[in-house]
Amino acid sequence: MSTANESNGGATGRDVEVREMIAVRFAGDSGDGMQLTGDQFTTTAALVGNDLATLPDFPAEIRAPAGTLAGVSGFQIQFGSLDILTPGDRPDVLVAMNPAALKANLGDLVPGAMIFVNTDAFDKRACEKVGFTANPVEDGTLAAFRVFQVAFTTITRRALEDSPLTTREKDRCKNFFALGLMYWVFGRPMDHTLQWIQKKFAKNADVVAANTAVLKAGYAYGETTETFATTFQVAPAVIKPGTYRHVTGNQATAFGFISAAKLAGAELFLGSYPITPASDILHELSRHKRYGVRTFQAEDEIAAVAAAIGAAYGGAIALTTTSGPGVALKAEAVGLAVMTELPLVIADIQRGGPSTGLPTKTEQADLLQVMFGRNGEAPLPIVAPTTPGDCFDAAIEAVRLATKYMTPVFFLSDGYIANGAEPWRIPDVDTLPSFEVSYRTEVEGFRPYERNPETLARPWVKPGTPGLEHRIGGLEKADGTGNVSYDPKNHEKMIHLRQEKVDRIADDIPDAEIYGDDAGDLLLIGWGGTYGALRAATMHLRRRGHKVSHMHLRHLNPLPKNVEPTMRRFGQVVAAELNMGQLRTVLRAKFLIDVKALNKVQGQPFKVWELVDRVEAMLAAKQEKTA
Amino acid sequence: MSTANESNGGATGRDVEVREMIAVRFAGDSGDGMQLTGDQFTTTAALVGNDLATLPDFPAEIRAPAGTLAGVSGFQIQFGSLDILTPGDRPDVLVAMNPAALKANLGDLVPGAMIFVNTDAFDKRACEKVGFTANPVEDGTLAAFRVFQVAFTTITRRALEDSPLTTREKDRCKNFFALGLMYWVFGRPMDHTLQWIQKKFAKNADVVAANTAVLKAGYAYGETTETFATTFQVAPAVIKPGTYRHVTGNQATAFGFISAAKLAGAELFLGSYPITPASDILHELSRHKRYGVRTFQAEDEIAAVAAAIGAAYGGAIALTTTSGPGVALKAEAVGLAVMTELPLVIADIQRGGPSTGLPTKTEQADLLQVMFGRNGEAPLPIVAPTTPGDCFDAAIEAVRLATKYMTPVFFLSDGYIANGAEPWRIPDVDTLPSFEVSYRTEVEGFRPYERNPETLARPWVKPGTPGLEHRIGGLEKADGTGNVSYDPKNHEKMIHLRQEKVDRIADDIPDAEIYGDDAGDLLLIGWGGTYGALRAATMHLRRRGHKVSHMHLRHLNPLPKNVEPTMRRFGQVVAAELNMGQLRTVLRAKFLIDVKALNKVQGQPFKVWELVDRVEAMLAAKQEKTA
Amino acid sequence: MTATTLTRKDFQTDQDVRWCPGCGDYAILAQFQKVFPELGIPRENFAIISGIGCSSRFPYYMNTYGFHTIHGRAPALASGLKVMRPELSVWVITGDGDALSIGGNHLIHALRRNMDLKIVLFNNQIYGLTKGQYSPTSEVGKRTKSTPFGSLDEPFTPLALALGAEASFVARTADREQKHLAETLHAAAEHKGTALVEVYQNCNIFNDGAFFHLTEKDRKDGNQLVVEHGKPLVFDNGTKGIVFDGFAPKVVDVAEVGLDAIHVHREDAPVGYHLALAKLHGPQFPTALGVIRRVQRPTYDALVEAQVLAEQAKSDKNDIHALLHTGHTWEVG
Amino acid sequence: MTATTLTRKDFQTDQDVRWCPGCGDYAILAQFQKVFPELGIPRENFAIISGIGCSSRFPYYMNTYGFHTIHGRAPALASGLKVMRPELSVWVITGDGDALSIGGNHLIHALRRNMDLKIVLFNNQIYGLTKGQYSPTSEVGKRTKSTPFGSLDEPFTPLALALGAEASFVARTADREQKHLAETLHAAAEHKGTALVEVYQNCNIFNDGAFFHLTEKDRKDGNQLVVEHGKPLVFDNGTKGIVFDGFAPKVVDVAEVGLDAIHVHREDAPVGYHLALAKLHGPQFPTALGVIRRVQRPTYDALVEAQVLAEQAKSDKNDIHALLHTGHTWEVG
Ligand SMILES: Cc1ncc(C[n+]2csc(CCOP(=O)(O)OP(=O)(O)O)c2C)c(N)n1
Ligand SMILES: Cc1ncc(C[n+]2csc(CCOP(=O)(O)OP(=O)(O)O)c2C)c(N)n1
Ligand code: SF4
Ligand code: SF4
Ligand SMILES: [Mg+2]
Ligand SMILES: [Mg+2]
Repeated sequence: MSTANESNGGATGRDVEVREMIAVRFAGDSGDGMQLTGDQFTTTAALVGNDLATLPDFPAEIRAPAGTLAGVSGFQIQFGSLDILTPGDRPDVLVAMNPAALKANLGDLVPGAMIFVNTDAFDKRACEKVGFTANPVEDGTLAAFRVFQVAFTTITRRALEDSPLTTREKDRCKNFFALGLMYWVFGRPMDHTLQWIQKKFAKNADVVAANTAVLKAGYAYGETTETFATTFQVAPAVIKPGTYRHVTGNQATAFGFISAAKLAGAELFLGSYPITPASDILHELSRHKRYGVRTFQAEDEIAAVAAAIGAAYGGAIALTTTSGPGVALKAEAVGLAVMTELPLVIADIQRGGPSTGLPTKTEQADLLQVMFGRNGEAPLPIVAPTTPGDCFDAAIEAVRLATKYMTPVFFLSDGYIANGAEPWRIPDVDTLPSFEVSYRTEVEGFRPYERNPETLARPWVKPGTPGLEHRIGGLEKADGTGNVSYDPKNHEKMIHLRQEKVDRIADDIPDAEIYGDDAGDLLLIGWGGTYGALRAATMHLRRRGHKVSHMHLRHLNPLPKNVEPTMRRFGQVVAAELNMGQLRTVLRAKFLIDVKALNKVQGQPFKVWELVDRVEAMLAAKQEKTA
Repeated sequence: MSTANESNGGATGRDVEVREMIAVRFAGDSGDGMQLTGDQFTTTAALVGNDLATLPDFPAEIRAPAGTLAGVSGFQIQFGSLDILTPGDRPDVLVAMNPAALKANLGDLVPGAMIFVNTDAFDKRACEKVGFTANPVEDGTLAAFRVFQVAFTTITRRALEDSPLTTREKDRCKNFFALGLMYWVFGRPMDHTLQWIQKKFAKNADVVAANTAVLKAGYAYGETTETFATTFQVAPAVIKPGTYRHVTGNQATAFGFISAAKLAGAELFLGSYPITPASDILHELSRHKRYGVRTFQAEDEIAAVAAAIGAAYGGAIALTTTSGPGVALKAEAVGLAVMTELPLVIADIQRGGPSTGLPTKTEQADLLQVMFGRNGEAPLPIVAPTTPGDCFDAAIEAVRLATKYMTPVFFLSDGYIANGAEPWRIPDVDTLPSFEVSYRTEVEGFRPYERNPETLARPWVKPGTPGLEHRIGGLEKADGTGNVSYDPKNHEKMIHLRQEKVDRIADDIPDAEIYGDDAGDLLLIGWGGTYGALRAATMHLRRRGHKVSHMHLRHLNPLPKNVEPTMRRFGQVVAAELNMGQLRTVLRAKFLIDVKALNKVQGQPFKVWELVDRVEAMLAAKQEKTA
Repeated sequence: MTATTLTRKDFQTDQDVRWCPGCGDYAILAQFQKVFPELGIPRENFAIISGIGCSSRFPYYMNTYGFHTIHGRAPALASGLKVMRPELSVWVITGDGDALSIGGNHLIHALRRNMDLKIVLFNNQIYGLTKGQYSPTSEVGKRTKSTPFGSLDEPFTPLALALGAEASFVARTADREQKHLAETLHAAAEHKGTALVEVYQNCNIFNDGAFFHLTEKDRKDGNQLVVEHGKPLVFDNGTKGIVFDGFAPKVVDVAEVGLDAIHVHREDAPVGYHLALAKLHGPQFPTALGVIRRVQRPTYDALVEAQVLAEQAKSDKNDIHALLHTGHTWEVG
Repeated sequence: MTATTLTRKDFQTDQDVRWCPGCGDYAILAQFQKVFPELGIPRENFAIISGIGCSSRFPYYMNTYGFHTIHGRAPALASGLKVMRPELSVWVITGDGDALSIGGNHLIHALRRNMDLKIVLFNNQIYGLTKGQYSPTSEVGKRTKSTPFGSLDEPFTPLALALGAEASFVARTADREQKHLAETLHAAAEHKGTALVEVYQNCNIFNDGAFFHLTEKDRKDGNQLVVEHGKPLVFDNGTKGIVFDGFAPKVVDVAEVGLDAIHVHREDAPVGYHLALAKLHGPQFPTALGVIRRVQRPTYDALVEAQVLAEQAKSDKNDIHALLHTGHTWEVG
């Protein structure tokens, strides 16, 4: 979102707009290489020193037919000299490789946005295929925008006249033309991409030459034609020094669990069954056998969690990854982990529901499922990462809690942060929390359900330990001995002990992060992957003079201790969620505070400005009432 | 519980106590025939015109070793001249066939209770086996009780001296001796049991003769010996005229679903996998093929619910029955029923959890599971029967809602009412609600997700209907057409439509029943199978002058419309539940009313007097505070 | 719509087909749309039930009753439908992951029960929809996203599993063998009982060419053994044949041993033979296509129907009054 | 506790055994307590994993590590344990409902993968714990609480299902054949890979006498075919034998045809033979007891271990720093 425009006549006589932040979207057919183009653009932005956030947007189909709306693949990046918290609500710049890409994205653009269209793709048939009655570039459809018509394909072919590649192969290079052009528009260096081309296509010199030529042609086209009225200048951000890399949420999650196992001094086991949008964690972890990671692609989600429980029983750091439908299937086994008090992390990468729902879209509607979706009273901790990079820390936190308290823990991520990427400052390994686990080996006085007086954790015993042979299972356990017990009072005692064990974790987790003053007119409460949007919206609301603060929850059960007192210091409390008000239900039940709902259930993340608008409306309504 | 004692010297010079109600427990080894004895005693009480309630108490094991605590099988009945709401907190009379039975039940008796012990079974070994260091009948252990020592076995053998049966077979008759004795103690006729013996053992005249002789011997023993100081007189109750029978909750549930299907004009399908305490519904329904019932014992709970969904899709009244662990497994498929908006009833007969927990014990800890335990926003109605007999009506209500609103519905019973029995006034079939279902056949204007403007139900179409061929599934549906839709706004609209459909049911259900005044100091809210205990406790509290009322919920989602206004008219609101406060959570979140918890999680039902005590303590605490 | 007038067009829907261009699923769809009108069944009496996977989108493209259910559960859901509605022709469409990974249990139980379902398993030896993990039919050592160092587990031979699970009908065919595919679908449709048809299906995105040795002109002759009831097991244009030495199969030259020495296929032979046949595979052996086993035994749905009818003959099936009054009752007042 | 000094007593626990008096489970427990000390494995290295059912209470009575899990999931849970802890001797105890009804899928996948688990299936052809419903191994027509008019579905032959699922070891024995049971447990313990042992077990409460024709003195000779590797298939005190006519078994008089004509059992024969053997049943045929199939193939857990070790040899397995820095990085400030 442009927050400050400054137009200078540049050296070439064209305007240079200086922007604090700007959002660009690349869109084309699935086969057009938009994800790759976006990745390159992103890396260069990072190298230039911008802060940024990105969001890929895949079609639901594996390969939708070319030129259809269903087949459009997009990649959005917001970058700037400020703290960038989201990939941007509405692109300022769109690169549209074909009419489908234009059509699919038009509604999202800011008024006055720049659109670069590949005119070669806008023939009559292609336009009609997506429901344009005439060529939208010519019929006034785009009147509200600054449209630049460039014959991507023609120029690409021309640049490759001497290349031995086939025409089809040549045409595949045209995304590099678009990238080159964008590099020029934003005044970015091409070095990184040039090197990358060299390396990536090392086996095929012709392809290296072609992509290189086309990238440069794109840049040159910008520089030499008179078409473009404006270029942009986006200064570097002030970024904390360190070594950076890109991570998607799922990748950071995988790194987090590997690291957690190392920190615990144990081996990581993953039992998983593929499901969108969680599969990439399985894929990433499968690659890291060298760190002792054992991944087990099970026959289904139940087997996956059961195997993980078996691994935990064996002394491993045990993980199972899935999405909402898989969580439903795992519910019974999670109850077993509660009863047997074994450490286990269940990662739920939420997607749109109910049922199969919107499998490629994001949502936050599994909170109550993970909180309550088991038979009997079966409480357990829930940790929800807030950003792609935070997935790393949240994964470690989940393992820390699971092993310290001997309990299954839910790691509640979502499709938005799982697939979203951000530059991530790689932590110094020595600064990571240390929580080496210890297994009971002492025979003297051993009782399987004896509890640590502080944490209430029972001992973790590895089968294979001499003298500690014992039996556990899903039937109610006698306090201390762990023998099967049908005693009524014992049952009640154990129910309370299991609850208290979880409750005590409140003493062992940080306060919820609050942005803004710690009292005011309106407190916006969020959790998990909406962090960036809520934070950015609060920033804008505060700039606009509202006494609004933002409290974001990473721990959803138990709740941090400052949650209640903080809520009580605000005139209004609003829970903003991508569901029908699930955290709201929890907060109201717990604290009897009239938490208001700010919900969205569209399979889409919050947009910053829709939040700003809706919060302002709530502020105004309240004022009216009290006036 | 004795509420009025009146001692008269009777004809025989012994006291006759007149009681409004009295609780008797028969206890012995699993093989001692205690359930049969209890059943006979119960039927006779009913025939005499008493109101009554019963509770069998099986061991968890199929056949635990004889003489052990684990092997004790019990049957409790409370009967009287008043409205009998529970089987009684604490027996006034215990029949103990062996030391294990005595040991297991001693703690439950009211002080001064009468105990009839089979002295033949109290040899040293048997006493020591269950941890008595000496014979408890002799060593003062039973000082607080009125103990009657009777040599059941010896007398039984003696009565059968001329019988050709083996000694082992003779000994098996001794429960009839106990029964005959109890018939004398309570002045009951033996006719019914005598007829029953004739019929039951028709194939074996020796057994008929033996059981008859022993029953009569028991009665004669009472009449002719001088041992017993007191007999009881329990007058008939004022009972609504009609034809009565016994039903257990599970049996009434089965009858209810068969009747509901007939009322709907469709066939009943049950997909089920055996699990305690739900299996008896499967057993009962399996017997009724003559009513067109098709039962399918599936390979697991998931297959069971999936098959039921398939049956619903085919136009059947579809049911699946299970307990908590099975509900967990069914969660994903229930979400499919929500998305495809097919009528389906999922019956959850709750038991003690979490995990395998206490499989033979009762609990109410699945409420939040059935409410929230699915991925995504997947609301559905919940109906909870309140007594064994009410299972019949609640089953019909569940089917009515499922078919009228085209939605899955949870039927949330529990082990206590499922196994409990009561005399049940058989309804006149013509008075049952009529809700014949209609299937769409009209081709003109058909759209699979067109909604009835009043109920928001979509049409129910049977495959096989010409011209209405269409596709449904678990992906989000486009409003109206039901085609797959990834459109964000459509998704939000459908999420709201599904929610509203459930919400509107509030207009179609009766107000929650309130016992007592509709305003006062304390409102006791309960749901499901705690009805009897809460009602009885409230009766006592009111008799003791407290301004307490009882509101009982049969519909848990949506809530009846009078729930909120009623709550607001009381000084304190208390949710009494056999869990950690699940309805309480729902009520607090919905209404922001400070609902207090009165919980018990012991795998046991509430006792009336513990409720009275705890409520009185809450009343006192409140008074102290306000004083 | 009477069955006799139906054409291919009657089974096409208005939904865009959303498989990858080149996917083998298209060819299978085409044969269904050809075969269904030939079956003499009114269009409205078909119900196609699928699970989740690329293959399971199938019902959207067939203009009959269709239900795209959840992952792995189609055979169970179809069982409930068939038990209530035995007059319908119920088809299950599933993939190798859907049927054999998450859904393995429902599949084997449907087979054991002999539910009258036609189960068509699109076996592409990969998880397509979730973008390329190995499946329970992937060959050992397969490198996929979830097995970057090669998979470790022995795959199922789906038909062998089915035979172990008491299947009454198992057959195999391939997407590109259009005529054979159509014939096999016909045979399945005509079978009373659970018919399992495995269709080798090319996933050109994640497992391209997995079956080309069986389906491509230049390679298939030596690798494809088309079996027919009562005919000898010959292949490679009749030049080679299969004989059994005890229970062990051997490839022989027909010219050498004579056609009479070649083992004759029987669909109703002992199941040990069918297992041996189902498990033949390269490089040593050809792969068998065709109906491998077909035997008659009662179907579960028909048995249920018979039990219900027998019971209903005894009394009024709508008499709730009688139901509620069974057993001991007593009058009050 | 070193393995060599172990005795039966070392494997007994202080828990009351809670099976019905007379239940076949007692006899099986006794043989386990006899065999385990003989295996040369330290007591602490046993882990016994069970599901839910009467049979699944087994771990409580064995003084080793034990886990009474949830219904049907024991093979899956045991797989995770074994993959992480290959040095343990992991046993799965399960029932016909637990293993074949709700747990069927996990069972066949464990077999396919050849996880190094010993799976002992107590087959009493009934659901014991839930008080007597029919199970997937109950014979057709069985009247139980859930099938008052007789069950309708063809049962599984558990070993046949296992063979269709690529089992490397399948065996059958019976509760009352104490010596044979002990030998079979030994054989299973020694097998590297998934060993499935079916134990016919009498449920004297809900299905009494189901196997008496195989276990009672006066009846067993004619009905019990004890197979041994390399030995001919003879029974009834050596008077009768089995031969195969093609794939079809036949009972013959040994005196008539001569011992040499009798089929010789091979544990490593083609699986079609093992299937035929597993499926023999009365009244026409005897029932085979013993190790029916035993072949060697790599176990899943060993293959995983090898992959991990191979990868770990390439770099420092604890170097998180390197992990986090793989791929493109850049410096700021
Ligand atoms: C409960 C559940 N688990 C996992 C998934 C994700 N999922 C969808 S399809 C599929 C496998 C698809 O493979 P296959 O059945 O072979 O079908 P194909 O796509 O290859 O046709 C998986 C794992 C899901 N939708 N639901
Ligand atoms: C999820 C779940 N479903 C159902 C049950 C109930 N249940 C417990 S054991 C059992 C079957 C027992 O049969 P089997 O496995 O043959 O064991 P047996 O008791 O005969 O030894 C069933 C249905 C359960 N405990 N959990
Ligand atoms: S991914 Fe494979 S199976 Fe799926 S549609 Fe594409 S080509 Fe077909
Ligand atoms: S019910 Fe049967 S299997 Fe279970 S313990 Fe009793 S006899 Fe054994
Ligand atoms: Mg596949
Ligand atoms: Mg069994």
